[in-house]
Amino acid sequence: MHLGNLASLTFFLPELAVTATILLLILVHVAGKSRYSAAPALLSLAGVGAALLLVALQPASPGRLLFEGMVALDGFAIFFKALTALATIVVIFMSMESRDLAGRTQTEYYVFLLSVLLGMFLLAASTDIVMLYLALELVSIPSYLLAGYLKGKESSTEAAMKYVVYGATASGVMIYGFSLLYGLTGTTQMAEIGRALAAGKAPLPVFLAAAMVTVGFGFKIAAVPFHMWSPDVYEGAPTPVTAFLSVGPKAAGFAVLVRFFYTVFASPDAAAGMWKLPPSVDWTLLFGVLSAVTMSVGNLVAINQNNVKRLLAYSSIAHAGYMLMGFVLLTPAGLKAILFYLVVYLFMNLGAFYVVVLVANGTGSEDIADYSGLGRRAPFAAVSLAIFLFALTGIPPFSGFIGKVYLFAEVINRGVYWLAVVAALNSVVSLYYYARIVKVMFLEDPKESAELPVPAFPRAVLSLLAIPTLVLGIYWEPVARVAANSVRLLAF
Amino acid sequence: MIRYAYIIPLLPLLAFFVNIAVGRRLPRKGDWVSIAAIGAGLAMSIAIFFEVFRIHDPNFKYHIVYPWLDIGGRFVVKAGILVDNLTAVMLVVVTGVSTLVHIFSVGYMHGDPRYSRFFAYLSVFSFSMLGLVLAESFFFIYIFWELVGVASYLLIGFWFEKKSAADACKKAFIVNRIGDFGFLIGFLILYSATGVLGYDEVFQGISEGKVAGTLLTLAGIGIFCGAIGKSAQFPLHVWLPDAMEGPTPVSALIHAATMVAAGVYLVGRVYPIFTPDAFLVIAYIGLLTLFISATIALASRDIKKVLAYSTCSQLGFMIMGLGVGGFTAGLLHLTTHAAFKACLFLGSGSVIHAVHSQDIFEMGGLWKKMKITAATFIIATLAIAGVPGFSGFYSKDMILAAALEFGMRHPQHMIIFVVTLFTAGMTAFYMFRLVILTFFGKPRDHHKYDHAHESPPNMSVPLVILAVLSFAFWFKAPLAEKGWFEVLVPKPASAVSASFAVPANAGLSAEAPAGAKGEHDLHLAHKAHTIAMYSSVGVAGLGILLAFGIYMLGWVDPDKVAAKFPRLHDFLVNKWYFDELYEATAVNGTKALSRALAWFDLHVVDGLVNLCAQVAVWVSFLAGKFDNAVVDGAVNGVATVTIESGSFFRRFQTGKLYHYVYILAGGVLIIYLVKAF
Amino acid sequence: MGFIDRHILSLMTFLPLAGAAVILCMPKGKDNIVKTIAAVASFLPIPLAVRLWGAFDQTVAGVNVENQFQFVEHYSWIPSINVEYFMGADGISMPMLILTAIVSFLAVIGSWGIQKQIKGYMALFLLLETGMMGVFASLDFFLFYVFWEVMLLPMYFLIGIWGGPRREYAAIKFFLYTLLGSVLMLIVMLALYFNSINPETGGHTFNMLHYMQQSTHNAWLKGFDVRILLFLGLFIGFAIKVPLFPFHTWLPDAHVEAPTAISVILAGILLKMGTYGLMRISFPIFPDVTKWFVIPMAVLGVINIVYGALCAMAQSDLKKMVAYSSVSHMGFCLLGMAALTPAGMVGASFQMFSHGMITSMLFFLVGVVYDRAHHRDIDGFGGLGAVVPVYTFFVTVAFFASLGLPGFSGFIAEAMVFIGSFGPLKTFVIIGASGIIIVAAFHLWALQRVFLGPLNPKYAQLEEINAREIFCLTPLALMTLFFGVYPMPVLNLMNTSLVRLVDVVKMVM
Amino acid sequence: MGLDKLLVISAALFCCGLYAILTRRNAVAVLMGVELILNAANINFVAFSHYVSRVIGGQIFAVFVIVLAAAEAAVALAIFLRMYATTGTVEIDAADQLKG
Repeated sequence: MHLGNLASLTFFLPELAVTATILLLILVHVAGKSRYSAAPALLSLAGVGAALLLVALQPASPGRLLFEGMVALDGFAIFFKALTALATIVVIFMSMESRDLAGRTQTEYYVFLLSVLLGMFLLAASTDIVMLYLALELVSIPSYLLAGYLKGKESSTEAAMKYVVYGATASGVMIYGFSLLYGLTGTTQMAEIGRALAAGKAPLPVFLAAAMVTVGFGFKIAAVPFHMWSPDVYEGAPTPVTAFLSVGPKAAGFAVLVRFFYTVFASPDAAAGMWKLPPSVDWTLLFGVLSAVTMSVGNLVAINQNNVKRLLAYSSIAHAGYMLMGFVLLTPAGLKAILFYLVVYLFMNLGAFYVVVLVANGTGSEDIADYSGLGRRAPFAAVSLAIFLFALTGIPPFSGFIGKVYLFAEVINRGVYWLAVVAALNSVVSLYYYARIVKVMFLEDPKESAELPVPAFPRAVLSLLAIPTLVLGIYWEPVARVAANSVRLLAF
Repeated sequence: MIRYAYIIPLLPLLAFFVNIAVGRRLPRKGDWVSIAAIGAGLAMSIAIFFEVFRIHDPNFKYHIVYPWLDIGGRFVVKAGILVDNLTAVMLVVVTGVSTLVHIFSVGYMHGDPRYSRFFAYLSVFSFSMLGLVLAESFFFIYIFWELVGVASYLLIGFWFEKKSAADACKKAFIVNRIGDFGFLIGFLILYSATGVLGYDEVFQGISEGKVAGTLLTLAGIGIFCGAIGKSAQFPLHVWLPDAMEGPTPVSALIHAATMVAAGVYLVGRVYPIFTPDAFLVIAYIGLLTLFISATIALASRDIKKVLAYSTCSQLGFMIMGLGVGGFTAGLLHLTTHAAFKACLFLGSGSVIHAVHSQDIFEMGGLWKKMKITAATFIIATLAIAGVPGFSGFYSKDMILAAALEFGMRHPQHMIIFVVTLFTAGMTAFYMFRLVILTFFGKPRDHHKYDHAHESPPNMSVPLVILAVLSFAFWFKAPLAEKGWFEVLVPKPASAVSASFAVPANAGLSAEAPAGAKGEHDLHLAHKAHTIAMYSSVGVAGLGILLAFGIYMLGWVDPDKVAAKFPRLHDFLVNKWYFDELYEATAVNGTKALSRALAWFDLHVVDGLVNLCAQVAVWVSFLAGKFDNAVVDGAVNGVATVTIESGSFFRRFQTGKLYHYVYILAGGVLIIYLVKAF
Repeated sequence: MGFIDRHILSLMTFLPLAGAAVILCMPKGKDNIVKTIAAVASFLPIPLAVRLWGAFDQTVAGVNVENQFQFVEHYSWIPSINVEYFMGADGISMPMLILTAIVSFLAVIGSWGIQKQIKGYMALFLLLETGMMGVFASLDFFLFYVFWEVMLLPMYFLIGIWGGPRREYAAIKFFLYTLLGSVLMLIVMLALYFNSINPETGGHTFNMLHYMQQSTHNAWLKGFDVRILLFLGLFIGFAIKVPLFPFHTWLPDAHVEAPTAISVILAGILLKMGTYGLMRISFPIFPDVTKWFVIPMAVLGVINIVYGALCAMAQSDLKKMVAYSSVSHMGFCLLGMAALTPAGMVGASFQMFSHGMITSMLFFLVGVVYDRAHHRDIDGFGGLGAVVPVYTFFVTVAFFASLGLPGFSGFIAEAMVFIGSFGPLKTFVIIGASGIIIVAAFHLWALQRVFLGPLNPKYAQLEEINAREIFCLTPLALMTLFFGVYPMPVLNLMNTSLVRLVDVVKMVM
Repeated sequence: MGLDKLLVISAALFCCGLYAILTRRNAVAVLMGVELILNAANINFVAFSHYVSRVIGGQIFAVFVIVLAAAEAAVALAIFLRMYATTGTVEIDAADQLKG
């Protein structure tokens, strides 16, 4: 069911809410200096909160396309909207605490943040490659600015520069790929592209196009070999931005990756879970290798890092690799695993970054060595960080384990054992560097004995991140069901 | 009373627990608890003995069996006791010697700081030994077998502050364990073949042919290995002389009368399982032992060491006797030996107690100072030397007769008799050498002589009792055709059916069981007996005479003889260098192996993955990280590989943007090439 | 009583966790209250274990028959992937549950002297106990796996924070090694999940007992090559825990660096999980592969016995010696299991139980002397027997128990292993049995160097073992002795099940 | 002018752009390379729109690309400007603080 532009607006309320908030922020900024420095943060919080609420209230129905088939309103889109909105809320909390950002103009920061959110909303929902490209750039361009937000800091500028050049190149390659696809099928509607491809032949150009598109998506999810920007950008960017980039755009990147490939390349027989496109290429093997290489490189390089932020950057590359496991077979179960993993990843990864922000506030350092004795100096933060790190490792009873089980499960179910083994060994490797932080925090004596105070508000936020990380490791049925439903409702 | 036989071992066990727990706080430090326990045991044993004696049935057997282990009926071990004539005799021997040693110890150990502990250990030994005697299955005899070993360990190491004692107890236990290993394998073979553990059941199984031939021989030799260890037979005899580091009553009880005889008892107990080949091994092991230890005893200066080697040698007699088919003879010698050897050891204890030395060349003339000790010692010596009228003569003569009979049947094995006879002479010689040097002649150390004194009654009374028991008439009325022992403990029928025996050795079967002897056999036996008797009396007399000649009358100066054959003398004084040999091979070998393996474990197994790591690192030798990786050691190997590969990938992250774009382009290219080819 | 009886396994598992939660809520500085809570929380499973023992019906086997399990708690947990909360006990798990209850409590008492961060220590310890109980009680593979992994975290911290000088290294080594084992297990678990069908619902299942019915397997899972690979995956996971040569090198480090009570738990209970896992999971699910793998298992078992003993002999660190002796003793378990005879299997299981007690004693005893002398160098002592007779007495008892002296439970176990394995595996038993000589040698050698001989004057004033330590040791010593003289109470618990297990393995093909 | 020729031109343009990105050290020049790639894509869109699709979807897409490229260029140039302000250069080689 295609809805016209006006009719669509009623189903577009979350996006409108975000847009309104952006405009409001600009207005407030232009209108004059607010007396409360926290005002823009609170305003955006309210806006995103409202958007989240509206998302939650949105009726999901399969096949409802808005704006003449530009945007889908299915469970999949709603899932990602909720996810990214939630991530944005946490990042706003984080930004309010971060000393990096203190004293700078706040409004623009939140305007960029919310713009990215808007882009992610559209990215997750877009069913037309024009919309997709637009949304992708809407995510990317403010991201460049966010990465370089620390004006005086050289590293921040460097990060922004690398990000923008790399991002522009990647999107350029992608758009060239899109142009080829368009030429092969004569349409910009993903579903129709898929149908046209299913009918047509010409495997080689299709493959070239697919490879080029993969560059763009790979850049967004930071999959090897398109990941090179991410460690530098993650390290140079302000920590809340790093946290945001490692969750939000990455999730949106997965959303679009899944939606695009699923719609365009997957066999209509969803249960079979087979790629319908050029059988001469072992797509499973290709993406399997991509996944294996991504997780291995991320984990191996992370071992030698001494900067926590950079370590987490590599870890998030590795996690992209894990999540790609769910993608290699393009089956609903695999996609469900990705969705589930993104939920738990949101909590554990943002939680880890949150602690990094708190520690940096106290010590001014992001070096692992400066975490020594954190277990004594700030037990609450240290225990929380330990929980997040072990969850990232994938050890029960934390949610990360369950996420991994789902990812492993589909791969094993379809008999891709080598990938499961690689991923399992990667888990062991990852323990090595995660545990290194834990070791420094708990097993080493503090260099300074002064306690690091963690105020009540961050404590509360940390708990809100830690408790789901723990609870989802023990009872995850509702989330699993939501993830399953979201996949099932994916519009074709 | 037989029904209550199981109480006999339990009494000392109770005494053990009492003494170990509260012994020190009891009046008299609890010695009476142990003595009462063993005394009651003795009374019961005697009662049982007389009951059995009254029944007077050679085939008498009394079983009590309870289920103990039961694995769903698929594996069953029963606990129980077996009382037959042999058991009854052994009970009396064990409880009797044990009681006397207990009493003796009251005086000997007086004032020791761990007095009550000593009695506790004696009790636990008595318990284990009695359990061993009463056991009715291979499984249980093995259990008690180990337990007596521990008791022996504890008692040898009783004065553990002495390094020599600490060494000796360890040595005793480990050497015994080596024998036990064989025992274990032996009974495992039997169990796996027959599926049962009780003696009679196993014999039944063997006679049904469930196990035969070489395997059965191996089983027999395996079980005999246990006896080799416990009865200090060649080549595991080395622990026994060292075990003399224990208090002397312990030496008397454990290392002379009872525990070391357990090996003999074991061989006797499982007699029916041995194949002719196994018997031959037994006979020759016994022969080697009796000869080697007798020669060592010739040159020893330590009163207890002489006795220890003589014990070894006598045990060799018994084992050899059993091996050549003299079942009754061997076991009879076990019984008689228990009395006179205990007497000798306690006597030596009395002497040591008096002069505080064990070197016989520091003694002399003690006859005047300690008449009871001397008299009893001499009586026992007469017995061991094989002088007619004493128990030793009676039993040893039977062994010689058996050996001769075996030699007459199988002339190629005549050497057994010859060597044994010669050794019997040596026995008389070195025992009288001991007596003469200790009790006669002039005191060689006047200081020690002056302080010497007769021991208190609680030490001398046991001596007297044991000496009295060293006369032959207890075992055989004078001029009687057969002693009661011969009647009551006849040779059991072999379970090894001839048809299952290895044909090649069929001719070498041991003598037929009693009662089945043909006319020819009877004649042969009689003839052998006569020759053996005269020759044994002859060599004994010769030995005694020689001893008197050399050490009393000074016909020859023994030192000069020693100087004339310095190599031989050194060889004997150094006990044939067995200790050195074992130290150099087995002990150091094991230690070296263990160190090597520990090194292997630390550096190779632990570093196994490390090894792969090192190979990988060699490849990346350019990085010059080799040292780090090697020094790192340990399982970090995996980590090393991982980290190294991390560094490898890390090098791509140069920070230079155009490198990144290269990689991006390269990635697309690779993906495309995958497709293209 | 009804509630308790219905949820007895859950209570045993989660009472310690509740204790940990309470401890975490305590304010700082209440060390004694924390210790008391920990003691109570770890004690409560003991009466429950007694109750369990009393109510256990020894005549039903369990193993692979669902309705023969006792104290079953079976609830749906995550219906969408059929994860169930499924606990139950049979003869394989009963001795381990009882052992865990006892040893954990004693270990808490043994930890009384911990000074540093007692709150965290006790909380982690109780979490560990929950993990251990859970492993032995769960019948759902997923649940089993969760508990299996849950133990890793507290163990890592307990070694890493409260351990010896090289604690950080030992802790991470332990962690990485065991995680490596368990991820393999995870893969096998998922492979089983997707290739077997719950006969009742038709869906996939994590229920171990379903995997044991060959009829639930699909064609792929019936392929022998596949089964071998899956079996090996599980086997390596369990072998690391046992630990079997050559996966054992984490053990000496972890045991030596861990604080006393944790060494006790490690050696006393954690090692048993490896062999328990083989009995509970590997053997019944892959009976055919088990039979195919008998010889390698026997080889590994024998290597463990002899190699472990020889390595122990070369150690100069008393604790390391004891650690290697565990390697040796666990070899007996494997040898017994490999034989696939009732006696061998029961012997192996009894060895697990017995070694749990004996090695706990040994580690406690090493801890006692280390607390006083602050080193464990065997050659650095000498003649202590004269100074500390009571301590010497306990050490002697423990050493003799450990070297397999009749009268102690270790002998029964080893003898049964030998008797059970001799039929099918003669050569291995003969080589393995030579281990008893080496085991005796290194125990006595150590005993001699530490306690016998002339007194080292440095330790003339050594403090005698105290009442609390005696309190820890006595129950273990008495149990070792009692079950060495009369093992039937424990054997009866496991007989029916283990005989069934042997039959299950042997019947196939 | 047929579709083939247009495609060749676009491919050549793409390669030129990529070459510029890979070889140029000046950030602005790299940005120009990106613009070339985008324009290569635009040529494709318009060409395909004309020859294949016969609807204007492709041409609209091209317009979008042009607009977004402008936005991207604006942001990129702003960032380069800031880089020039802090480091005094826009050579991308100079920016290698973040690595490893």
